[in-house]
Amino acid sequence: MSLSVRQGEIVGVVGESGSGKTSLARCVAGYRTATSGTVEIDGRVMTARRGPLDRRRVQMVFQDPYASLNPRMTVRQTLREPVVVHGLRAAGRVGERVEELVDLVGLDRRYLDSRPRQLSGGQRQRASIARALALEPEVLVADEPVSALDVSVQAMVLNLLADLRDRLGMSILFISHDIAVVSHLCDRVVVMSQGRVVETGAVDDVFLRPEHPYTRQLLGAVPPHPWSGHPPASPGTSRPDPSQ
Amino acid sequence: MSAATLAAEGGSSRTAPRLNGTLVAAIAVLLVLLAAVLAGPRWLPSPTEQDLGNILAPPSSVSPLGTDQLGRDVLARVLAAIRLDLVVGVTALLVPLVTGSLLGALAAWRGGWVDEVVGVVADVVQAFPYYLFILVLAFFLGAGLSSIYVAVAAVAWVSYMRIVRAEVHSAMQQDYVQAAVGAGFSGSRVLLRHVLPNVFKQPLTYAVTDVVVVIVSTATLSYLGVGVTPPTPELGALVSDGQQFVTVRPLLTVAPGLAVVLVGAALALLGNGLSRQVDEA
Amino acid sequence: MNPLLEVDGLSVAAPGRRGTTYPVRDVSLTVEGRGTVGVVGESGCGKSTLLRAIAGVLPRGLRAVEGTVRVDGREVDTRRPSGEVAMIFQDPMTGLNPVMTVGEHVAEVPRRRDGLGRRAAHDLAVHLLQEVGIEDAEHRVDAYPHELSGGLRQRVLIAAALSGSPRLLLCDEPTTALDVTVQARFVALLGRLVEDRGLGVLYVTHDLPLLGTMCDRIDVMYAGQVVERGSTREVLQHPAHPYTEALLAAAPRMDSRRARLVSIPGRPPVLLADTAGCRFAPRCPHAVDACDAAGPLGPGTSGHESACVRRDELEARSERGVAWR
Amino acid sequence: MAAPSARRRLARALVAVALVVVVTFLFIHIVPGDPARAILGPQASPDAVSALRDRLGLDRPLLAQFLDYLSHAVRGDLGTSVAEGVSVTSLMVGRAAPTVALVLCSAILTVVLTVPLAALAARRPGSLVDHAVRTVPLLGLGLPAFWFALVLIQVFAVRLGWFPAGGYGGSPLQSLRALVLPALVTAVSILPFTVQSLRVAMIEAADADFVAAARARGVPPWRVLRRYVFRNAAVPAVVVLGLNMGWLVGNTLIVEKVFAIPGVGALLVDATLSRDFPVVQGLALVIALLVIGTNLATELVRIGLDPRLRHGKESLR
Repeated sequence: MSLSVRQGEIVGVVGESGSGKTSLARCVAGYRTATSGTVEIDGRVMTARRGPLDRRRVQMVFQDPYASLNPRMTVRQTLREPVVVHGLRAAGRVGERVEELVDLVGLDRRYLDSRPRQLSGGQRQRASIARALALEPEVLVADEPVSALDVSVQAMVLNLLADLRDRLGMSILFISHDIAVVSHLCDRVVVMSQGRVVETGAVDDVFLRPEHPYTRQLLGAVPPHPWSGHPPASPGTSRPDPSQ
Repeated sequence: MSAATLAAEGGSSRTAPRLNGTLVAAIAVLLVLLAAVLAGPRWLPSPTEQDLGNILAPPSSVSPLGTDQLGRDVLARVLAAIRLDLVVGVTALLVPLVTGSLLGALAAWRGGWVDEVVGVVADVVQAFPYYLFILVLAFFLGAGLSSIYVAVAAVAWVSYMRIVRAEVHSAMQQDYVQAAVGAGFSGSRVLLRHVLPNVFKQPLTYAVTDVVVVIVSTATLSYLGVGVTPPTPELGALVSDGQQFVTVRPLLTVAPGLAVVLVGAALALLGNGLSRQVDEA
Repeated sequence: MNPLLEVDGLSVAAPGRRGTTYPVRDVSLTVEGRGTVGVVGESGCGKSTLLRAIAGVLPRGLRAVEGTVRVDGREVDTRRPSGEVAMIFQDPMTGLNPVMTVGEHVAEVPRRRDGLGRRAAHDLAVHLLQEVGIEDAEHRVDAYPHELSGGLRQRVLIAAALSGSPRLLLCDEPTTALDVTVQARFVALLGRLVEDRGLGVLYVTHDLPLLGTMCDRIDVMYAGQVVERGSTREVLQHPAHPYTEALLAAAPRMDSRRARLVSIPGRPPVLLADTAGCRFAPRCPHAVDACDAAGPLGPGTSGHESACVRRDELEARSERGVAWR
Repeated sequence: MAAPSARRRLARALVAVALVVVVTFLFIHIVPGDPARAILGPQASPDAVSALRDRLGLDRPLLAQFLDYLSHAVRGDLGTSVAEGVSVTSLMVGRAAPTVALVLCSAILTVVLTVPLAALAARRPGSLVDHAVRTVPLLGLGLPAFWFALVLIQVFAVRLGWFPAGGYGGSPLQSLRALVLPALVTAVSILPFTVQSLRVAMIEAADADFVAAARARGVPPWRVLRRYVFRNAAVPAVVVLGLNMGWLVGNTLIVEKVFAIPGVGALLVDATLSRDFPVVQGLALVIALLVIGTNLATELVRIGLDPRLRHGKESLR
């Protein structure tokens, strides 16, 4: 199979469990070597055993926000580590970079010295996205990053990923079993079944005019969004927001 | 803001872990024991000082637990023996704690043949029951503390290896370790910064309970005559010594035996309390 | 005639170190025979606890302190199962005993409780497995749970649940761990069982769009209480509570891509004691001072119930489809 | 722990057996210096030492000695006792019955004590009963077997006269009566481990969704307890009992000595004290093989109890 992700776009990979989505994500992120074929980033072929520099260029966002942060490290330590180890900032400017990162993902600075267990699921997921961004990767691989979250938190993470694409031009490979989420967030989509790609193209083409029977079957199974009302443009807040 | 929201905010703040009752009781008993062991020599006669004019004396204000067949003060000997056994129990475990933990980490980290080899060696060591192993070693090295140290070092590492191996194994499945690998950190950095800090509590907690096992086996071997040799006061040796006078002065066997039970119980409770504390934290 | 299930003023208490919390507080709801009622809310809103209380299998440490549960007009004890309701769980793996075969699960209640013979129980098991759409039931009956796919396990759980001929089926997010196509087949099966057996179904989920395809009525739960209730159409088309509206606005939709989703700031509160007023107010974009004295559920203009003090404004606005402040 | 298939388990046990044979052979070669001198002790005369060296063939190449040892061991010949002049094998066979009886009694007593205690504690976790059941067996951890045995002898044999103070033999009933106190001592020494693990396993099983689901659909309570809670809790409990067999066997050595039971354990302790090397070596080999056998049997029982392990699949938990 082959697929490509361009600068500043989100490519969704959908399919059912066992369709090979996660294997694909792990190959791209360099956790597993492909039995055949190559992964190229910016025209450069990634070797089977990636060195630190190659690893840096692809970063992964994990599914379970409760397992993806080292429980013994504060948010600040978690974010400092990659910046320092890879020497991405001069010693005196690391702190500044850490603050930049939490601002970028919309995590309040007062959580910098918190440990993961003091954070909610949504806050943890922001922190682990910030950690991935700390390495200034060229591609983010997000493996079911919202499937363990409640709808309200899921919305927040989806908005954040869209922002990263629009503001930073980040390229994201987004693995999900949720068709509605992929349809909402992604620019292009790859439909997988039993280890192979059955259909690929722009989201509008694939989801509005599916050609492969499997894609049609998938789309047919999605419950339609029942609300005809328009979502409020932005919620007006007449009281202090308890989360901020 | 309503009470309900306050509660939600409170749930995210850090709360100091509460010490459980078992832990407090165990620490209290151990502190009292420690104080007695350290302060005893100031008030009591030397544990090896004989007074042949005053043998097998009943308890008195001078000798609270009486004297033995050589007129030595029983309380002084029991306290000295507790001290010896505690020191042996703790120091004998240092080597197996370190080697076992390192081997366990190595086995889980490298996997493959390293894991298999470490596992088979552990199987072989465990195939020889503890006392059998120590008896065989005592056979060759002769009676004495050194046999006990060597035997504990040769046997006890297996538990730590198994515990740390399992812990490292599950830590390595955790996404945060995967993330550290994916960030391009070196193997030693991932192991030292991300894996080991999250697994070191379990072997340490287990070691506390293990001290009990070492103390009991030291006493057992000395009782059988293959451990600490007289006249050094050791709890098992004291029981063995006093056994011939059990009908006249039962205290000579009861006191050192109870001392083992007391020390063992306090340490066992400490270990249990600590592990519960670790689970809740 | 009595409704099949009638929950009246139910409260479940969880005594804890920092005081007693109430995962379910003064909840009333009904399910009719041949009816499917959905309960929706974020995690931690008390949906699962409500189901477990009705089934009589509350987890250790929780107990129902007030209110009654009636099945077919008869009051049941929330401390033990009544045998007239059956429950299926989110994770079909943990819902089945790993050391028992499929057949043993399904034949168990007929054989041990109802005293059916060995042969008859086996035949009934095969029949039930066929009824829930398991092909090759004769063969699968001897399989162990770990040998089946998630979708099949969920069907086995239903067959086992049906084996006691329950009137009411309680579903605790049964499809969250399943793929969409499997979920669609599961929902279809549930609909058929409601028709064929006259079952009542109480279905708990956080997936509002899913409820839209299968339920007659919806109860929206927040922080242990029902905050909105009505027919599926009314609740989903004209939400009369800001929480329902927020849940709808947070769900991504196929038809309007790239719009910003609305996330709900904060998270559900822990219910320490009785709180006066609306519990959603601290997270609500429309909160006003009157919310501090908000009352229980009340009828709105279109007839369905909401606990919001501004429910009439909200409904009017959603009917006109205009933004509302 | 990952659950390897039965075949892998078997292969590993075979490797362990081979290593055990090598290790017991090397016993006399591990110590620096002259093995014959090590066996006879520092007081022995040089003549006796060289005589023993000739008799054991210690001057021959190591490999030849090992092959010799191996070929004899395979045929059941473990050498001749220095002290008693009879073959180690016959010595051991004569002493086996009391030890086997003691180990069996101890294991049965352990199970009989563990199951109700763990069930009692698991009924209401965190209750007073639970705390008591969790704490009291812990005290047994620090209870030295030899001392506990002495106390039991003083109380139940000397003062009350309910049981004999020691020994073994006579009618089966007399033998069984003689084993009550020794079995109690060994059982108490492993009770902390078994009660703890069965309790945790039972609580875990009782909290599982499948128990709630079974209760909800009307499975009778006793059946839920038996088929759902106990059956699932048995798997880890069997493992713990098996892993502690070595500890249990080791304790019987001490207990036999104190209760003067003419078993293999007492033989080993006496042989150690009287420096009867062939007996020590032979017994070590046989006991180690038995422990490996027990561990293997435990693993197979576990695979039998848990269908998930039967096809060599990894456990899902």
